[in-house]
Amino acid sequence: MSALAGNYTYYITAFLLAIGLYGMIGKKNLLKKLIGMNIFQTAIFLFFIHGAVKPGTTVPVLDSRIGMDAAAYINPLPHVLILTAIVVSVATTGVALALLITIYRRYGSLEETTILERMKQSS
Amino acid sequence: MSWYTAIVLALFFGLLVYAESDLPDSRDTSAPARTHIASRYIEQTYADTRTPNIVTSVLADYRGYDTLGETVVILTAGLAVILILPRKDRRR
Amino acid sequence: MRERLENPVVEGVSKFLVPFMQIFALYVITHGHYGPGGGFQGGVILAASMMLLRLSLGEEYEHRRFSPTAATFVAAVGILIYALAGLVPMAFGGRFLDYAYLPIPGLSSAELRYHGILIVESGVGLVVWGTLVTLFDHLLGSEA
Amino acid sequence: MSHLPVLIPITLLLSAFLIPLAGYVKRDFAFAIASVGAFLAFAFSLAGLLMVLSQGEIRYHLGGWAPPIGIEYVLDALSAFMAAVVTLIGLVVLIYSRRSVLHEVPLRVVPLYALAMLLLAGLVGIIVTGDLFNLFVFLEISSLSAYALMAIGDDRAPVASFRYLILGSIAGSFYVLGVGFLYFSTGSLNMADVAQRLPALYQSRAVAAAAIFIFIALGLKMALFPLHLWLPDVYTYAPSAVTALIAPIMTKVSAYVLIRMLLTVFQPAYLRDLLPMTSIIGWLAAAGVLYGSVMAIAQNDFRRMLAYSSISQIGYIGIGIGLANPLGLIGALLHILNHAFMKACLFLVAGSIRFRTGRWKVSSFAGLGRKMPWTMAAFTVSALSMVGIPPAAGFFSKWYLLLGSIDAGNWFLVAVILASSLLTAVYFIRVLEQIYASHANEESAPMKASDPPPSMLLPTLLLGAGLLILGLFNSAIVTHILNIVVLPLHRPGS
Repeated sequence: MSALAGNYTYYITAFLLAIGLYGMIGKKNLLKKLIGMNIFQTAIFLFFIHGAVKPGTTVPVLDSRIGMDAAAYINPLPHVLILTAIVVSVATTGVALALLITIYRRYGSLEETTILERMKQSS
Repeated sequence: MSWYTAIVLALFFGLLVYAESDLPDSRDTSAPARTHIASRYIEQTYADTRTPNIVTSVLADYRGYDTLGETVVILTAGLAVILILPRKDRRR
Repeated sequence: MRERLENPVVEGVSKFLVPFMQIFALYVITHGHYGPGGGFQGGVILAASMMLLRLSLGEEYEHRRFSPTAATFVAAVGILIYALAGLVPMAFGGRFLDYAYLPIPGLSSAELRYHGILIVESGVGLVVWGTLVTLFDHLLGSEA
Repeated sequence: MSHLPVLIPITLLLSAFLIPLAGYVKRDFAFAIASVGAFLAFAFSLAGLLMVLSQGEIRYHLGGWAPPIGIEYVLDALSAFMAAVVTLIGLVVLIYSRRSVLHEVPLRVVPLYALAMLLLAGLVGIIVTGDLFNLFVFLEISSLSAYALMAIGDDRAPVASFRYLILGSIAGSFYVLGVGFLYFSTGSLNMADVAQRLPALYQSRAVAAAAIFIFIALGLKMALFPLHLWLPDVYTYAPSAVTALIAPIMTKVSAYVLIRMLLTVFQPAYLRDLLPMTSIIGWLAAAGVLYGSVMAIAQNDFRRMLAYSSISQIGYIGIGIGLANPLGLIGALLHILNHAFMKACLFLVAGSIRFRTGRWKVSSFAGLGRKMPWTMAAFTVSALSMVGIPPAAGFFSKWYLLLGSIDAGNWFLVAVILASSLLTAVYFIRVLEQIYASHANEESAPMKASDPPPSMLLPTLLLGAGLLILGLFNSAIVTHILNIVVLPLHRPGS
């Protein structure tokens, strides 16, 4: 059990990643695929941040009372990487929403099956 | 849920759980991720940049090029939406 | 939602709220050195204040004050600030994005980097602000 | 202290930033800035290639911080070679695109050229970087611009582009996950630093998972067989100039990253000897080669046929990587160069036909040989090169792949390469026969068609001639550039 206590978050992350992946490849509705993508990316953020946390340490902002001892602060690097990953996730979601709007205007639906039918009719 | 998505998910979840047992435990402070460059960032930040917030100094100075790329990602998203959904009232 | 809301309460509150949001956004951008904050978070708050105005006071009125083309212009200027903060040190003997070679007189290399970070964060704030307002306008404003 | 490694992406980025600003003044400035930026980037990457060949690799510490603290740019023989290929094809297709874009998407020229420059900047940023996470950032820049550029084509383009976006973001997230596993195991993000720390961790399961995730991500981006589902629709429905820009280089850059992982990060000792990764790549690629050629034969839409032939040609590159021996990898790298030229030329021909006649059905191409003589001449050269007939360049990369398979004693791959060359011949001869031999039938009613204007014709001919020149000078390319690249692959014994 002690092994589990140390990194139970990894298993929660694995579970969230599986849900996100299911949303992306299992679901037929395009908007649900997009939601699955967001769940997947958020799970990756959790994975990185969990790797940075050390018990008994504080926020990575230098504090004169604590000084410069590396053991007193959380590892700052995953936080930097995640800031970039969040920005990438927002940008991808923005472009995906723009695509969904054009698709909905042309085909009147976001269900993949309906869209494929209307494509066949129009061709 | 079709069978092949089930297989893909099972493989994916299995690989994750299989691999995560080797990742450093969050309580062990000698993990490579913490001792290698992270400690140097914490110790050098104030001497190099006078910025108490280590995340900002790493973000904008040590790995400033990442943030430039990140800002370009946002700009790409903006231009992409302009390209995909043009506005009618554009005078030019 | 894009026409004027004709609702005095909503208009009054949003007109009252927006200046404080924008000042707080500037605080968040510049406070990035000492606590959680920086260009991205501040830029998002700035964009949110613009969106609040667009939603409450209607698009026609708002587009005269801050039009979509101006938003793209702000984003392009912001990223050029960032690129210049990278290119200027190259002209003064440093490498790309090496703030210690910025030509600001009278500052030690650590203080130069401190100000370099501030310049870069404000550039990022402009980009995020301009781009998110453009996203909002185009996602909502484009007709078929 | 030369700034070359950073100058290549920066000129592309700067021109991308200037285009929206200049676009307010006059829309035509967009194309002017884009072509100047692409030309400068190509000039810098050529200068970089020459400098690397004479003085060895250039390492550039961004922000003045030495790795692993800061981000490092590495211009060695492999990355300089790839940067030159990508910027050259980008420049040539950009010049071609002016009239073709005005024909298909006239109103949205400013955002289109800005995104084209960002796409090239993203690809070049991936090639030159020596940092694992920085590679992800530029991967996303190129992917986002590709999603948008491909979404403005026919009415089915947004659906195809959305599917590409979902699969592309799965690939990007898998790559970040892989980098995360690597970072938490080794503690560093710099490629060279990770490579030093990995041998001690070869037994660790996290490193094995990292390799698998990164391999799946790159397989998806590279459209390696079973992960290629997004490619045919996207290449078919996108505007012709956009497909001509993306098809020849985007999948190749992912193949480059796979080679970089094999040679620099995970080292062949791990991916080839410890894990069966390279042999899996080889088998999947062999299946892809056959699948692509067979599917291409069944297509009547010229663009969809070229899309499936792209999948099979990427399979050749995959075979070269899968063999993981010096000759095989030389074949793969040479095929990256040759196929970039071939595929660019073919899609330019497709765009010219569509520009002049608005047609893309192969059955309606009758009589084009007489009406568009120069364009069809370029098509013939590329077709010969795709099939692998000397002196066109395509023959030599297949030749090295054959040598590599024989060297590895893998006779099945030899059979696959020869069989697929025949299959490629089948679908190209069908098109050639339609263009030259057959008279006008009911579908290709009398149409006035002539060669496209010079700004479109010259790039096409340039690429066609380039295929012959590359064929003649392939030995020079191999000895001077590629032999240096494949040095780490030599087994300690051989």
